[in-house]
Amino acid sequence: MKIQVVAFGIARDILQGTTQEIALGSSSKISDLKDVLMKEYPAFSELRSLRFAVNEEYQDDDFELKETDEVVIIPPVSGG
Amino acid sequence: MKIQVVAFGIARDILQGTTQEIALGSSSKISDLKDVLMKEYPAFSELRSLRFAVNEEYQDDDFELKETDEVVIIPPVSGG
Amino acid sequence: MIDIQLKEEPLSEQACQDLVKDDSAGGLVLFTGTVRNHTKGKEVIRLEFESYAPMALKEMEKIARAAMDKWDILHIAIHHRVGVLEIGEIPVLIAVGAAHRKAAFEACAYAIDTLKETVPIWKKEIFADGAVWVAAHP
Amino acid sequence: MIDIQLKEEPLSEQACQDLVKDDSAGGLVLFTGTVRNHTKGKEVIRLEFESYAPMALKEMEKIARAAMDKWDILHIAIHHRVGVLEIGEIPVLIAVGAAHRKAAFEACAYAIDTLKETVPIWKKEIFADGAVWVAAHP
Repeated sequence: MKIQVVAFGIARDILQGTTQEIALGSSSKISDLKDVLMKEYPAFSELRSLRFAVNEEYQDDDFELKETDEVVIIPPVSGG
Repeated sequence: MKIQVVAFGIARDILQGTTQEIALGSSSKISDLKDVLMKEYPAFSELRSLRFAVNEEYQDDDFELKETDEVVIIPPVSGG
Repeated sequence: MIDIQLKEEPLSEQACQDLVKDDSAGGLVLFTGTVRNHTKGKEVIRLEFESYAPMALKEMEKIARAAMDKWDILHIAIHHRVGVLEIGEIPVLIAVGAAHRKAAFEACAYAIDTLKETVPIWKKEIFADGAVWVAAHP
Repeated sequence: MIDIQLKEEPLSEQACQDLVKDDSAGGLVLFTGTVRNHTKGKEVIRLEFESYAPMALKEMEKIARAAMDKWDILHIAIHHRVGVLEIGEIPVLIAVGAAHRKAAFEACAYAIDTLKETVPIWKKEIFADGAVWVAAHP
Protein backbone atom coordinates (compact mmCIF):
# COMPACT_ATOMS: atom_id res chain seq x y z
CA MET A 1 0.00 0.00 0.00
CA LYS A 2 0.94 3.64 -0.33
CA ILE A 3 0.95 6.04 2.60
CA GLN A 4 0.97 9.78 2.11
CA VAL A 5 3.05 11.23 4.97
CA VAL A 6 3.00 14.89 6.00
CA ALA A 7 6.07 16.50 7.56
CA PHE A 8 6.60 19.57 9.77
CA GLY A 9 9.67 21.33 11.12
CA ILE A 10 12.96 19.59 10.59
CA ALA A 11 11.14 16.54 9.17
CA ARG A 12 10.04 18.68 6.23
CA ASP A 13 13.65 19.77 5.67
CA ILE A 14 14.81 16.13 5.73
CA LEU A 15 12.09 14.98 3.31
CA GLN A 16 12.68 18.12 1.22
CA GLY A 17 8.94 18.62 1.03
CA THR A 18 5.73 18.83 3.01
CA THR A 19 4.35 15.53 1.78
CA GLN A 20 5.86 12.32 0.51
CA GLU A 21 4.34 9.08 -0.70
CA ILE A 22 5.88 6.01 0.93
CA ALA A 23 5.35 2.48 -0.40
CA LEU A 24 4.78 -0.16 2.30
CA GLY A 25 3.73 -3.81 2.35
CA SER A 26 0.07 -4.55 3.14
CA SER A 27 -0.91 -4.47 6.87
CA SER A 28 2.15 -2.39 7.71
CA LYS A 29 2.63 -0.75 11.08
CA ILE A 30 4.16 2.56 12.12
CA SER A 31 7.36 0.64 12.88
CA ASP A 32 7.54 -0.42 9.22
CA LEU A 33 7.04 3.16 8.03
CA LYS A 34 9.73 4.29 10.45
CA ASP A 35 12.16 1.67 9.11
CA VAL A 36 11.63 2.80 5.52
CA LEU A 37 12.04 6.48 6.42
CA MET A 38 15.20 5.88 8.46
CA LYS A 39 16.70 3.85 5.59
CA GLU A 40 15.81 6.31 2.82
CA TYR A 41 16.54 9.44 4.91
CA PRO A 42 19.32 8.59 7.40
CA ALA A 43 19.04 12.11 8.93
CA PHE A 44 15.89 10.92 10.76
CA SER A 45 18.00 8.65 12.95
CA GLU A 46 19.97 11.66 14.22
CA LEU A 47 16.89 13.31 15.76
CA ARG A 48 16.31 13.35 19.50
CA SER A 49 12.97 11.59 18.95
CA LEU A 50 10.63 10.65 16.13
CA ARG A 51 6.92 10.21 16.74
CA PHE A 52 3.98 9.71 14.42
CA ALA A 53 0.44 10.99 14.54
CA VAL A 54 -2.38 9.20 12.76
CA ASN A 55 -5.58 11.21 12.24
CA GLU A 56 -4.36 13.85 14.71
CA GLU A 57 -3.48 11.47 17.56
CA TYR A 58 -0.08 10.14 18.61
CA GLN A 59 0.24 6.41 17.87
CA ASP A 60 2.84 3.83 18.90
CA ASP A 61 5.06 1.61 16.75
CA ASP A 62 2.56 -1.25 16.63
CA PHE A 63 -0.30 0.84 15.25
CA GLU A 64 -1.56 -0.63 11.95
CA LEU A 65 -1.77 1.85 9.09
CA LYS A 66 -4.48 2.17 6.44
CA GLU A 67 -4.05 3.95 3.10
CA THR A 68 -6.71 6.49 4.06
CA ASP A 69 -4.98 7.51 7.29
CA GLU A 70 -3.58 11.00 7.71
CA VAL A 71 -0.04 10.18 8.82
CA VAL A 72 2.14 12.99 10.15
CA ILE A 73 5.82 12.75 11.09
CA ILE A 74 6.34 14.50 14.44
CA PRO A 75 9.99 15.44 15.02
CA PRO A 76 10.93 16.75 18.51
CA VAL A 77 8.40 19.47 19.40
CA SER A 78 9.61 22.83 20.68
CA GLY A 79 6.56 25.01 21.35
CA GLY A 80 6.25 27.36 24.28
CA MET B 1 9.37 53.67 82.11
CA LYS B 2 6.53 54.41 79.75
CA ILE B 3 6.15 52.81 76.33
CA GLN B 4 3.89 54.26 73.66
CA VAL B 5 2.48 51.30 71.73
CA VAL B 6 0.82 51.58 68.34
CA ALA B 7 -1.88 49.13 67.28
CA PHE B 8 -3.26 48.01 63.90
CA GLY B 9 -6.11 45.75 62.84
CA ILE B 10 -7.84 43.84 65.59
CA ALA B 11 -5.23 45.07 68.10
CA ARG B 12 -6.56 48.60 67.61
CA ASP B 13 -10.10 47.34 68.26
CA ILE B 14 -8.95 45.61 71.45
CA LEU B 15 -7.06 48.67 72.73
CA GLN B 16 -9.93 50.86 71.58
CA GLY B 17 -7.44 53.25 70.05
CA THR B 18 -4.45 53.53 67.73
CA THR B 19 -1.96 54.32 70.49
CA GLN B 20 -1.75 53.53 74.19
CA GLU B 21 0.79 54.39 76.84
CA ILE B 22 1.87 51.37 78.89
CA ALA B 23 3.79 51.69 82.18
CA LEU B 24 6.58 49.14 82.62
CA GLY B 25 9.47 48.61 85.06
CA SER B 26 12.91 49.83 84.00
CA SER B 27 14.84 47.49 81.64
CA SER B 28 11.66 45.72 80.60
CA LYS B 29 11.50 43.29 77.71
CA ILE B 30 8.85 42.59 75.10
CA SER B 31 7.73 39.67 77.26
CA ASP B 32 6.94 42.13 80.09
CA LEU B 33 4.94 44.36 77.75
CA LYS B 34 3.07 41.31 76.50
CA ASP B 35 2.22 40.25 80.07
CA VAL B 36 0.81 43.68 80.89
CA LEU B 37 -1.25 43.82 77.70
CA MET B 38 -2.64 40.30 78.15
CA LYS B 39 -3.62 41.11 81.75
CA GLU B 40 -5.23 44.48 80.99
CA TYR B 41 -6.81 43.35 77.70
CA PRO B 42 -7.62 39.62 77.96
CA ALA B 43 -8.86 39.61 74.35
CA PHE B 44 -5.20 39.57 73.22
CA SER B 45 -4.80 36.04 74.56
CA GLU B 46 -7.55 34.84 72.20
CA LEU B 47 -5.63 35.80 69.07
CA ARG B 48 -3.93 33.22 66.85
CA SER B 49 -0.60 34.99 67.39
CA LEU B 50 0.75 38.22 68.85
CA ARG B 51 4.02 39.67 67.63
CA PHE B 52 5.77 42.97 68.24
CA ALA B 53 7.79 45.23 65.98
CA VAL B 54 10.34 47.66 67.38
CA ASN B 55 11.48 50.41 65.02
CA GLU B 56 9.91 48.58 62.06
CA GLU B 57 11.52 45.17 62.71
CA TYR B 58 10.03 42.07 64.32
CA GLN B 59 11.61 41.39 67.71
CA ASP B 60 11.40 38.40 70.06
CA ASP B 61 10.23 38.20 73.68
CA ASP B 62 13.69 38.85 75.15
CA PHE B 63 14.23 42.14 73.28
CA GLU B 64 14.91 44.99 75.76
CA LEU B 65 12.72 48.04 75.27
CA LYS B 66 13.73 51.71 75.49
CA GLU B 67 11.28 54.59 76.01
CA THR B 68 12.24 56.06 72.66
CA ASP B 69 11.43 52.87 70.71
CA GLU B 70 8.56 52.77 68.25
CA VAL B 71 6.70 49.70 69.47
CA VAL B 72 3.92 48.26 67.32
CA ILE B 73 1.57 45.42 68.23
CA ILE B 74 1.31 43.03 65.27
CA PRO B 75 -1.78 40.82 65.46
CA PRO B 76 -2.05 37.96 62.91
CA VAL B 77 -1.35 39.47 59.49
CA SER B 78 -3.71 38.78 56.58
CA GLY B 79 -2.37 40.56 53.53
CA GLY B 80 -2.45 39.17 50.02
CA MET C 1 15.47 44.62 39.55
CA ILE C 2 13.21 44.84 42.57
CA ASP C 3 10.03 46.94 42.52
CA ILE C 4 7.93 47.30 45.68
CA GLN C 5 4.69 49.27 45.78
CA LEU C 6 2.03 49.83 48.47
CA LYS C 7 -0.77 52.12 47.38
CA GLU C 8 -4.45 52.99 47.55
CA GLU C 9 -4.97 53.18 43.77
CA PRO C 10 -6.01 50.11 41.72
CA LEU C 11 -3.16 47.81 40.70
CA SER C 12 -2.42 47.05 37.02
CA GLU C 13 -1.58 43.46 36.10
CA GLN C 14 -0.12 44.48 32.73
CA ALA C 15 2.08 47.18 34.30
CA CYS C 16 3.34 44.73 36.93
CA GLN C 17 4.12 41.97 34.40
CA ASP C 18 5.80 44.50 32.08
CA LEU C 19 8.20 45.49 34.90
CA VAL C 20 9.79 42.02 34.95
CA LYS C 21 10.24 41.74 31.18
CA ASP C 22 13.75 41.59 29.80
CA ASP C 23 15.20 40.41 26.48
CA SER C 24 17.08 37.72 28.41
CA ALA C 25 14.11 36.65 30.60
CA GLY C 26 12.28 33.87 28.77
CA GLY C 27 9.77 33.02 31.50
CA LEU C 28 7.53 35.38 33.45
CA VAL C 29 5.08 34.36 36.16
CA LEU C 30 2.40 36.69 37.51
CA PHE C 31 0.31 35.94 40.58
CA THR C 32 -2.88 37.96 40.92
CA GLY C 33 -4.84 37.84 44.15
CA THR C 34 -8.45 38.92 43.85
CA VAL C 35 -11.18 39.59 46.40
CA ARG C 36 -13.46 36.57 46.57
CA ASN C 37 -17.21 36.93 47.01
CA HIS C 38 -17.44 34.41 49.83
CA THR C 39 -15.48 32.98 52.72
CA LYS C 40 -16.48 29.73 54.39
CA GLY C 41 -19.81 29.87 52.58
CA LYS C 42 -20.64 33.40 53.76
CA GLU C 43 -21.13 36.25 51.30
CA VAL C 44 -18.46 38.96 51.43
CA ILE C 45 -19.60 42.47 50.46
CA ARG C 46 -16.20 44.18 50.37
CA LEU C 47 -12.79 44.16 52.06
CA GLU C 48 -10.79 46.77 53.89
CA PHE C 49 -7.01 46.50 53.96
CA GLU C 50 -4.79 48.49 56.28
CA SER C 51 -1.02 48.37 56.70
CA TYR C 52 1.78 49.46 58.95
CA ALA C 53 3.18 51.04 55.81
CA PRO C 54 6.89 51.68 56.49
CA MET C 55 7.39 48.20 57.90
CA ALA C 56 5.20 46.57 55.22
CA LEU C 57 7.44 48.09 52.54
CA LYS C 58 10.55 46.84 54.36
CA GLU C 59 9.13 43.31 54.72
CA MET C 60 8.10 43.18 51.05
CA GLU C 61 11.62 44.30 50.11
CA LYS C 62 13.06 41.50 52.31
CA ILE C 63 10.91 38.93 50.52
CA ALA C 64 12.08 40.20 47.14
CA ARG C 65 15.73 40.09 48.19
CA ALA C 66 15.34 36.58 49.64
CA ALA C 67 13.72 35.41 46.38
CA MET C 68 16.64 36.88 44.38
CA ASP C 69 19.08 35.06 46.70
CA LYS C 70 17.31 31.69 46.63
CA TRP C 71 16.46 31.47 42.91
CA ASP C 72 18.14 32.47 39.69
CA ILE C 73 15.66 35.19 38.77
CA LEU C 74 16.23 38.54 37.07
CA HIS C 75 13.37 40.71 38.34
CA ILE C 76 10.61 40.69 40.93
CA ALA C 77 7.77 43.16 41.47
CA ILE C 78 5.52 43.04 44.56
CA HIS C 79 2.55 45.41 44.57
CA HIS C 80 -0.03 45.58 47.36
CA ARG C 81 -3.10 47.73 47.61
CA VAL C 82 -4.69 49.11 50.77
CA GLY C 83 -8.03 50.75 51.49
CA VAL C 84 -11.50 49.56 50.51
CA LEU C 85 -11.70 46.88 47.80
CA GLU C 86 -14.81 45.57 46.10
CA ILE C 87 -15.36 41.95 44.96
CA GLY C 88 -13.09 41.10 42.02
CA GLU C 89 -10.59 43.88 42.74
CA ILE C 90 -6.91 43.10 43.18
CA PRO C 91 -5.19 43.41 46.58
CA VAL C 92 -1.88 41.89 45.51
CA LEU C 93 0.26 41.28 42.42
CA ILE C 94 3.60 39.48 42.29
CA ALA C 95 5.53 39.22 39.01
CA VAL C 96 8.81 37.38 38.52
CA GLY C 97 11.03 37.27 35.43
CA ALA C 98 13.71 34.62 34.96
CA ALA C 99 15.71 33.02 32.19
CA HIS C 100 14.07 29.68 33.05
CA ARG C 101 10.48 29.18 34.10
CA LYS C 102 10.97 26.80 37.05
CA ALA C 103 12.77 29.49 39.07
CA ALA C 104 10.07 32.02 38.20
CA PHE C 105 7.25 29.72 39.38
CA GLU C 106 9.02 28.79 42.62
CA ALA C 107 10.09 32.34 43.49
CA CYS C 108 6.60 33.70 42.82
CA ALA C 109 4.92 31.04 45.00
CA TYR C 110 7.51 31.65 47.75
CA ALA C 111 6.88 35.40 47.64
CA ILE C 112 3.09 35.21 48.02
CA ASP C 113 3.35 32.49 50.71
CA THR C 114 5.84 34.57 52.72
CA LEU C 115 3.95 37.83 52.20
CA LYS C 116 0.90 36.27 53.82
CA GLU C 117 2.99 35.33 56.87
CA THR C 118 5.25 38.32 57.48
CA VAL C 119 4.01 41.55 55.91
CA PRO C 120 2.08 43.75 58.38
CA ILE C 121 -1.10 44.18 56.38
CA TRP C 122 -4.53 43.37 57.77
CA LYS C 123 -7.71 42.49 55.97
CA LYS C 124 -11.22 43.00 57.30
CA GLU C 125 -14.06 41.15 55.61
CA ILE C 126 -17.33 43.04 55.57
CA PHE C 127 -20.46 40.88 55.60
CA ALA C 128 -24.10 42.00 55.51
CA ASP C 129 -24.29 41.41 59.28
CA GLY C 130 -20.88 42.51 60.51
CA ALA C 131 -17.14 42.47 59.93
CA VAL C 132 -14.25 40.16 60.79
CA TRP C 133 -10.47 40.68 60.87
CA VAL C 134 -9.32 37.75 58.71
CA ALA C 135 -7.29 35.00 60.43
CA ALA C 136 -7.12 36.90 63.73
CA HIS C 137 -8.49 34.01 65.78
CA PRO C 138 -7.57 30.31 65.69
CA MET D 1 -13.93 27.17 31.60
CA ILE D 2 -11.34 26.14 29.05
CA ASP D 3 -10.09 28.56 26.38
CA ILE D 4 -7.64 27.37 23.71
CA GLN D 5 -6.22 29.66 21.04
CA LEU D 6 -3.62 29.18 18.31
CA LYS D 7 -3.10 32.26 16.16
CA GLU D 8 -0.75 34.43 14.13
CA GLU D 9 -1.70 37.70 15.82
CA PRO D 10 0.11 38.99 18.95
CA LEU D 11 -1.14 37.53 22.24
CA SER D 12 -2.51 39.76 25.03
CA GLU D 13 -1.48 38.97 28.59
CA GLN D 14 -4.27 41.08 30.07
CA ALA D 15 -6.91 39.44 27.88
CA CYS D 16 -5.64 35.97 28.82
CA GLN D 17 -5.56 36.70 32.56
CA ASP D 18 -9.01 38.33 32.38
CA LEU D 19 -10.44 35.09 30.92
CA VAL D 20 -9.73 33.16 34.14
CA LYS D 21 -11.17 35.75 36.52
CA ASP D 22 -14.19 34.84 38.54
CA ASP D 23 -15.77 36.27 41.69
CA SER D 24 -15.07 32.95 43.40
CA ALA D 25 -11.47 32.59 42.08
CA GLY D 26 -9.15 34.21 44.60
CA GLY D 27 -5.87 33.22 42.97
CA LEU D 28 -4.82 33.63 39.35
CA VAL D 29 -1.47 32.59 37.90
CA LEU D 30 -0.28 33.69 34.46
CA PHE D 31 2.76 32.24 32.71
CA THR D 32 4.18 34.35 29.89
CA GLY D 33 6.82 32.87 27.61
CA THR D 34 8.88 35.43 25.73
CA VAL D 35 11.44 35.16 22.95
CA ARG D 36 14.92 35.42 24.44
CA ASN D 37 17.72 37.27 22.66
CA HIS D 38 20.24 34.46 23.05
CA THR D 39 20.51 30.70 23.30
CA LYS D 40 23.65 29.01 24.61
CA GLY D 41 25.48 32.33 24.34
CA LYS D 42 24.56 32.88 20.69
CA GLU D 43 22.51 35.91 19.62
CA VAL D 44 19.02 35.10 18.34
CA ILE D 45 17.62 37.51 15.72
CA ARG D 46 14.06 36.19 15.58
CA LEU D 47 12.03 32.98 15.84
CA GLU D 48 9.67 31.20 13.50
CA PHE D 49 6.96 28.96 14.94
CA GLU D 50 4.94 26.48 12.92
CA SER D 51 2.29 24.04 14.05
CA TYR D 52 0.30 21.06 12.93
CA ALA D 53 -2.69 23.18 13.84
CA PRO D 54 -5.65 20.78 14.23
CA MET D 55 -3.62 18.38 16.36
CA ALA D 56 -1.95 21.23 18.32
CA LEU D 57 -5.40 22.51 19.30
CA LYS D 58 -6.46 18.99 20.34
CA GLU D 59 -3.30 18.47 22.42
CA MET D 60 -3.68 21.87 24.14
CA GLU D 61 -7.29 20.98 24.93
CA LYS D 62 -6.11 17.65 26.43
CA ILE D 63 -3.64 19.49 28.67
CA ALA D 64 -6.36 21.86 29.85
CA ARG D 65 -8.74 18.97 30.61
CA ALA D 66 -6.02 17.04 32.45
CA ALA D 67 -5.22 20.14 34.55
CA MET D 68 -8.92 20.51 35.44
CA ASP D 69 -9.00 16.81 36.43
CA LYS D 70 -5.81 16.87 38.51
CA TRP D 71 -6.29 20.17 40.36
CA ASP D 72 -9.18 22.04 41.86
CA ILE D 73 -9.13 24.93 39.40
CA LEU D 74 -11.98 26.92 37.88
CA HIS D 75 -10.58 28.14 34.56
CA ILE D 76 -7.61 27.64 32.28
CA ALA D 77 -6.62 29.52 29.12
CA ILE D 78 -3.81 28.34 26.83
CA HIS D 79 -2.86 30.65 23.98
CA HIS D 80 -0.05 29.95 21.51
CA ARG D 81 1.18 32.10 18.67
CA VAL D 82 2.68 30.92 15.37
CA GLY D 83 4.55 32.71 12.61
CA VAL D 84 7.53 35.05 12.88
CA LEU D 85 8.26 36.47 16.35
CA GLU D 86 10.80 39.15 17.22
CA ILE D 87 12.83 39.29 20.45
CA GLY D 88 10.59 40.07 23.45
CA GLU D 89 7.39 38.93 21.74
CA ILE D 90 5.16 36.31 23.34
CA PRO D 91 4.82 32.81 21.87
CA VAL D 92 2.77 31.35 24.73
CA LEU D 93 0.45 32.39 27.57
CA ILE D 94 -1.14 30.11 30.16
CA ALA D 95 -3.55 31.53 32.74
CA VAL D 96 -5.20 29.56 35.54
CA GLY D 97 -7.85 30.70 38.00
CA ALA D 98 -8.60 28.81 41.22
CA ALA D 99 -10.15 29.39 44.60
CA HIS D 100 -6.76 28.66 46.18
CA ARG D 101 -3.40 29.68 44.82
CA LYS D 102 -1.47 26.42 45.27
CA ALA D 103 -3.67 24.64 42.71
CA ALA D 104 -3.29 27.56 40.30
CA PHE D 105 0.53 27.52 40.52
CA GLU D 106 0.77 23.75 40.13
CA ALA D 107 -1.71 23.50 37.25
CA CYS D 108 -0.03 26.37 35.37
CA ALA D 109 3.45 24.82 35.74
CA TYR D 110 2.06 21.42 34.66
CA ALA D 111 0.42 22.95 31.60
CA ILE D 112 3.53 24.69 30.27
CA ASP D 113 5.75 21.67 31.05
CA THR D 114 3.37 19.34 29.21
CA LEU D 115 2.83 21.73 26.30
CA LYS D 116 6.56 21.70 25.64
CA GLU D 117 6.51 17.89 25.44
CA THR D 118 3.34 17.03 23.57
CA VAL D 119 1.96 19.88 21.47
CA PRO D 120 3.03 19.66 17.79
CA ILE D 121 4.55 23.12 17.46
CA TRP D 122 8.09 23.70 16.18
CA LYS D 123 10.38 26.63 16.78
CA LYS D 124 13.23 27.69 14.50
CA GLU D 125 15.85 30.04 15.89
CA ILE D 126 17.28 32.42 13.34
CA PHE D 127 20.89 33.54 13.96
CA ALA D 128 23.01 35.93 11.91
CA ASP D 129 24.73 32.94 10.32
CA GLY D 130 21.96 30.38 9.97
CA ALA D 131 18.92 28.76 11.55
CA VAL D 132 18.28 25.82 13.86
CA TRP D 133 15.16 23.81 14.66
CA VAL D 134 15.17 23.99 18.47
CA ALA D 135 15.72 20.73 20.38
CA ALA D 136 15.64 18.62 17.21
CA HIS D 137 18.98 16.95 17.92
CA PRO D 138 20.29 15.43 21.17
